[in-house]
Amino acid sequence: MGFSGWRVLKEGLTGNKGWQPHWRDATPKSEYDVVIIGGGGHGLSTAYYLAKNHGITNVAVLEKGYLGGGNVGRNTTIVRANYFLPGNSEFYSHSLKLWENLEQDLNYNVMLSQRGQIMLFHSDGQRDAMARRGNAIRNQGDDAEILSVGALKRMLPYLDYEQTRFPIYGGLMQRRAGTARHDAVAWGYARGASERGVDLIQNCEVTGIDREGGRVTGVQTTRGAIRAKKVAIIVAGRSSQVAAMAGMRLPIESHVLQAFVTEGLKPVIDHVVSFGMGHFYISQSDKGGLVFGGDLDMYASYAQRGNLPIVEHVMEAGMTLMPMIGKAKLLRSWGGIMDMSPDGSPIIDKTDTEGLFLNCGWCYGGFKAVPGSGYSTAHLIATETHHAPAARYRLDRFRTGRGLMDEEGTGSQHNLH
Amino acid sequence: MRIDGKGLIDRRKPISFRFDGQRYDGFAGDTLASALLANDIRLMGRSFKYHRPRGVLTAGSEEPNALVTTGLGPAQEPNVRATTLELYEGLMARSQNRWPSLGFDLMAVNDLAAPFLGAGFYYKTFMWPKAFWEKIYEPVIRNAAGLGALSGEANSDKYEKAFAHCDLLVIGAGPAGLWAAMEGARAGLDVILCDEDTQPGGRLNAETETVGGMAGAEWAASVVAELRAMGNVRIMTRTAVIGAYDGGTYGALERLAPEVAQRPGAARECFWRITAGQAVLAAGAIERPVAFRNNDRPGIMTAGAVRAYLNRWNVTAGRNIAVYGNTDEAHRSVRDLQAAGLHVSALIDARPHATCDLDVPFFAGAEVSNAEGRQALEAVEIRTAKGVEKIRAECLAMSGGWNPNVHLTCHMGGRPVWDRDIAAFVPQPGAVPGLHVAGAARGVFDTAGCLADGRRAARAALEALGRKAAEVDLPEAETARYDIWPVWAVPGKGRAWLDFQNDVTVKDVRQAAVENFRSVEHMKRYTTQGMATDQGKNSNVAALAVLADATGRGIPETGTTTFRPPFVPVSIAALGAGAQGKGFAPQRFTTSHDASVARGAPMIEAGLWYRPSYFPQAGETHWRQSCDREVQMVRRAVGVSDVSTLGKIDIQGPDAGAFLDMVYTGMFSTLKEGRVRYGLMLREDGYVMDDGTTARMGADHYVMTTTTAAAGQVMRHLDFVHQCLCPQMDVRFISVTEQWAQFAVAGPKARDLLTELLGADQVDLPFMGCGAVRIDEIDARLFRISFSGEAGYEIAVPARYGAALFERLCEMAEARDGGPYGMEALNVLRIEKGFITHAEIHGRVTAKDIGMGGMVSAKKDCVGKPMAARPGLSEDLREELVGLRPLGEIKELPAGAHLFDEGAEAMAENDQGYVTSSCYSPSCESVLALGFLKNGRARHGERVRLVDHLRGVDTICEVQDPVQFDADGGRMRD
Amino acid sequence: MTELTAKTPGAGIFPFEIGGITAREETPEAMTAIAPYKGREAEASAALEAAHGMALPAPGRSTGKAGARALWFGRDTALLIGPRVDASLGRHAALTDQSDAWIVVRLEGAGARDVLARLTPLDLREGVFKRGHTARSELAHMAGSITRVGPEAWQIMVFRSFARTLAHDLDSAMRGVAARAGA
Amino acid sequence: MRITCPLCGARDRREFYYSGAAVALDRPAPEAGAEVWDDYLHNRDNPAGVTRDMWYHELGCGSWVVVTRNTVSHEVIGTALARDEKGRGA
Repeated sequence: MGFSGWRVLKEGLTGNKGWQPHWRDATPKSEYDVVIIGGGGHGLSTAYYLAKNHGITNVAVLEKGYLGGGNVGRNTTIVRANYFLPGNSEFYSHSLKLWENLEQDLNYNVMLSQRGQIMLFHSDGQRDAMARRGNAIRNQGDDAEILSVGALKRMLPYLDYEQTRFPIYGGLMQRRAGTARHDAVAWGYARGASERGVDLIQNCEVTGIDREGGRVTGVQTTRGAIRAKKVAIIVAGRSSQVAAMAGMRLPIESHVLQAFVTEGLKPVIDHVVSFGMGHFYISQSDKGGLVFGGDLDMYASYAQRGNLPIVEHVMEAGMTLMPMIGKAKLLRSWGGIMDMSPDGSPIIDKTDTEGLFLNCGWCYGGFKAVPGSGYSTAHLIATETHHAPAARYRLDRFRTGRGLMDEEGTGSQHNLH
Repeated sequence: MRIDGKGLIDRRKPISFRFDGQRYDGFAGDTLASALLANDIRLMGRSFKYHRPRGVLTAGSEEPNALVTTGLGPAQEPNVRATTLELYEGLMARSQNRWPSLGFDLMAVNDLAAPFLGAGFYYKTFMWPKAFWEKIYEPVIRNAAGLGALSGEANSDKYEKAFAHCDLLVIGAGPAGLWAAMEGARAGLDVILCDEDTQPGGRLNAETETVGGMAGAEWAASVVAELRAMGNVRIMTRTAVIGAYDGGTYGALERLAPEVAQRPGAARECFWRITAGQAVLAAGAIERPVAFRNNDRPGIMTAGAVRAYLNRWNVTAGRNIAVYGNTDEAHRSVRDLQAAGLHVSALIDARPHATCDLDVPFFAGAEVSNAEGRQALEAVEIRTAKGVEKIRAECLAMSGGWNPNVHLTCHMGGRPVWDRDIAAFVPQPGAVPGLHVAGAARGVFDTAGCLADGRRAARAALEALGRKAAEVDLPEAETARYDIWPVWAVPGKGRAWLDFQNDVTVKDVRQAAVENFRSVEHMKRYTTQGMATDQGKNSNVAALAVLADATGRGIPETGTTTFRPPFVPVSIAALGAGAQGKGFAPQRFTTSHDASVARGAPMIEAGLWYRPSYFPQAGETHWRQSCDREVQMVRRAVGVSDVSTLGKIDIQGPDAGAFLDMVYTGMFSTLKEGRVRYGLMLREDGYVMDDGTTARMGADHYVMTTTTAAAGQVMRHLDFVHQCLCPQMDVRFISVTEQWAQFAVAGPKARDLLTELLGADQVDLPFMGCGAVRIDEIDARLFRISFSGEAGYEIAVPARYGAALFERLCEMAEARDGGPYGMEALNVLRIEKGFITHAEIHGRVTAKDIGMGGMVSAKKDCVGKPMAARPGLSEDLREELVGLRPLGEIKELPAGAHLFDEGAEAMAENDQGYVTSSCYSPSCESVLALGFLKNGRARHGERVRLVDHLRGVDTICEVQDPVQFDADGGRMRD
Repeated sequence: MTELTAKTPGAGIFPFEIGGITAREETPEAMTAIAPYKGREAEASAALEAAHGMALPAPGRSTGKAGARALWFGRDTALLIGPRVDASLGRHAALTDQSDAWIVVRLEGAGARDVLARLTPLDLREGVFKRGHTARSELAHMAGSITRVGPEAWQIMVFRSFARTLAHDLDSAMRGVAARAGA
Repeated sequence: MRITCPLCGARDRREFYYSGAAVALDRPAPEAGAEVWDDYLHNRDNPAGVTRDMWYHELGCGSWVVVTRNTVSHEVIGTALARDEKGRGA
């Protein structure tokens, strides 16, 4: 059943009695062509594109909790394509293009809001590095432009241009970047996949991965054994544990990233503003809350919560950059588990076990990647060949040193990306 | 309406204030809410979505409706709870989220469109036409949403942060908390007692109970007086503990009393980081509303709030009051109201078995099914076994029972457990290590029980601390049993509110369930229930109950309630106190700072440091003029530059040389005494971390220099290598960056200048030599090194002489047609020479990339050497450091531009490299650049295309050796 | 020709007094880091005792007295404050002149502890951080050293270049404390 | 969060710099080979439970501290100076 304004009108006039479940709750079958471990954004989009692009619909998505309960439901909802290293550039470029048609594709309003993102810089050196990035984005065919302080003052009049600790020299803007309603992305993909015949199975935790002669044969779950020709591990936040079930030790360290939202306020911040030097970024949700975040808590953690030093540091960055938010009140804080990789870039690859695929290591770039990640992972699962835009997300790059994508230039220490 | 009675307001201190421009009067001790009720104002706000008229629902920080904006301009503060806002002279409050006025709000049309605006409607529409979302739909939604507004002006108030430490933190100063504090204090603990209210006592301030033979509030005051007198107790009122964190750390927000906050230098709020050995959570409970049709009408309040306004503030929302409840609390309300001479038009007790000994129209087993009156309650419709009847009332005191304040026990992932007897969630035991829950927060609802439970919790804390409890007698207090008949939502037509502020009704939750948002997390996210400013304090449990009913599950099977920090919203200014303006990061000033400023130099940030950009002279109107002059000055005469910001590390010990061999690619154990060597430091992953020179001052004594940017990282790295990789090495090191003020003296006349300063014998150093020297009896160090490519020295003196030496060096240089030079010139000088900075060693380059592969000693291991051998770093064609010069018409080579083969299209697939640094070189009379180019070293002399899309540059340049001036380095060695 | 006159880190910045609390710069003649070589702590301590009449301090403690004091200054390191270090210690420990590297401030007066509570996460409670105790810790985002030198007196140190920031943060904290007087 | 520095005692987490798993102590021999070095620098057990990791008391005494911690509860179980752990051949 399609969603539309007319439908909302019709239902409204007839007591809203005609609405149906957005997706089916399926009970596990004994065998599937593909089993996807993880009902988060990436798992659901992978299932959707398997069905839509490759006609593979005998697919189960196994979620230990509720759909979209992981990082897709606990992030700062930013969508952008402003990476500059080969590998990342083409991948995020592709993902952004998918975002731009997602609502029509899914018939679900994920509220993609291309309000523009501005990355500020605070020295000549930072300007040069940002220019290199902006030109790489343009070489990739995406939009980027340098904004002078004058242009910034017109666009972001509320920044402190006089007193702030690290003076603002300008900004790199991507107009096509913006935000989206994070939960809706998961629900929209779930609905789309379900409508195409994919089984979405909640409260079903995978406890083992069955292998025979170097080939994957299925999974053990809290709801029984399920045979599968192919299995994909798409469980950012728990990648190391699930991979261990298949005897793998991953180049991943799990860290907590906190995010914050204030009480609802009338519109005051119209863009996504990133203050890299202060590890601070902010936007305002359509409901009026200021949604913002900062750096990792910096210690390995699965607790989905953080501590005060980072909370305070984020607020301090906000106060030096845009002191007009001082009287906005922090309403809620939460933490997500980040798969931190040694170069800050993700992994979409086959494994040594035939039929077993891996999608992990998104650090904190996972949300904007949801469409592209699912698209490329589905391609890899269906065709056994790498999808061009994600071809560099190989697992062996750390051993060989080939094609590392260290955007931050901070090296192999997992938590520095 | 204000009535007689002995509450906690001071009728001798009248206070005038304004609400929506209108002047009113109240008393000291009032909150804005109590003062408005005293002035018969019942309409205080509008709801988020439907803009329904709303009055005050509660008397505490959980208030969802009565939110106002205070102050003007930079002082404007939105979403202030009228229920906790202390009245003060001159207070100006404004209602929110309405236009044009609170009484007449055009956005209230949303209420009529409600059938189309149900839960999640926006996910199903606004998708066509595509372009309309950003242009039309979203702006409309954004403007309708939100509550109060920020002024957009920079905060102008002071906020502060502080740390506190104690043995026992007691959270909440009601009976349980007061007694827990007493037990802890008597046992000799350092105690901190926090309460968000202006005065301790909790519910005792709102009820007509006696404790220890006194009125409850008096007893509380007497306990507080006793605690204060003991000296080991710190009582923090107006302080809400907002979060429980690891290791016994708690966050707390203190609002300073208005009269204190107005003093010069005072903060409005202070955010406390409290570290406690043990803690007692005695945060009480919050009364829950009942969902029935139109239960959001102004005048409908929780019964506890009605009693609080009556007993503490002596105000009432009406003369005719109906009381609706499902416990004995309802009867308590009637008793208090009648005692105050108010008319109770009905007592509706949901419990079929209830009896009543009061003189009041009594309905057992009945329910309130509807409310009448739009902007203020006029009547309630009650449904009994006999049928439906209407009862006049301007105020309804409703109670669905109480929810223990379990919030802090959820902050570390604890999940509250359902207690069937009290039909509420209670804390999961041990959810927060070292936190003991007591009193109503644990579901103990009578005063005697709370006192005893406070004792129990305190003694548990004492035991954990290994301390003995003191013998203290519990005071007499009322006991009562809690007999509840759960009522969540009254069946019937129309909309019944669960989440008042976000306009989430019973219908919405049922609709969500139908659409398969059956998990409580899905329901919340789909309906936005619990996401308003009260964070679900008033609605979580009832919404869960409704969802359970809609999905045919029991409440515990359906899920639980949880809360994340903060317990109450906290201003960003408090959490970020001290950081506004320059406070975000400490500032570091060199000894020559004032002299540079005096010479008109613009000072620019270099990490935390400030360094001079250039030294303008009369007639120079553009930085380039100054920069070019300073470059030529150094090339032709002599320049002086403060290089003190570079990291300096003093390294001593028998293994100092071996240690340096481990951290540098090159060999330092073989460096001769009195000599300096350039060193390259790798990260363990094989990429370049930092570079700098290291001097051997003595047999076992080296001085290492690092770049300004990496000084901290290098010290951390050295400590790591020593402590974690080779602790057997006998070496000691310490930062001497701040001990020595160090100045570069560079140029053909540098030697002449230093000869005058030090005498010829002291200056007689070979290139890359170093030694101790004396200037007027002052011990100094001289290094013959150069970052400019000229004959150069760096001279270091104890920092106390830095300012004076800089002045003298400048004078001596000026006497030789030289003078000081700044960062801009320094940058040009090093680009001309192809010397690298972190613009080049940006964390992704190898020693080989920058042409220093040969510096990785084959004779020894060093950090980073094994991983630098990875094929991707050592074998493949990589981007290598090159120099660039313009050939085309356009004479710009902007840093950040990318490089392509001549004639190739400027697109990602063709990318060959990029420019890292660029300048105009007066020495070469050309723009010069450094950059990285694929296989660049093999391509000197080639023409490449340079494209900067961002700044519209597209030109041809020639690839060169990075060293574009004085290639053989003869000038340095002179 | 400019004379090579010495300038203290706090010149023109300290002293100041707010609400009865004073912040005054101290200018000891010398400060020397003493870092005993591997396994030479005992010899170094003995040499310090012989030359300056005080032993090497244990972690978190100081030895000596006003005018000649040795602070524990971090891992493997003590800081001798006051006298010029006797060269004999050089046989057992790395000696590094730190005389010009730090600003040393004496914070004194009733409420000084409340001022410090706004700058450092250290537990400075009466019964916990006693006279003679010392610590390396954070001081308003700076790496600092804090020593209790009297009932209401504290010696605090940060790197020389931070002197103005320290003064600014002290000033703000002192005003905040003063404003609460009687509240 | 509080970390007990073996030299300084219990301190606020904000005084420390974190660098990752304590396998960092076990630097392989230079010629150990690509697999071993890849494992050392990149691959991690990354347990949801008790782990040992490296904390540097940067705003304190400058010690590298090996902390035994639970990554789910954040409970700190024990701490030791890295150089002592190393001494034990850890």
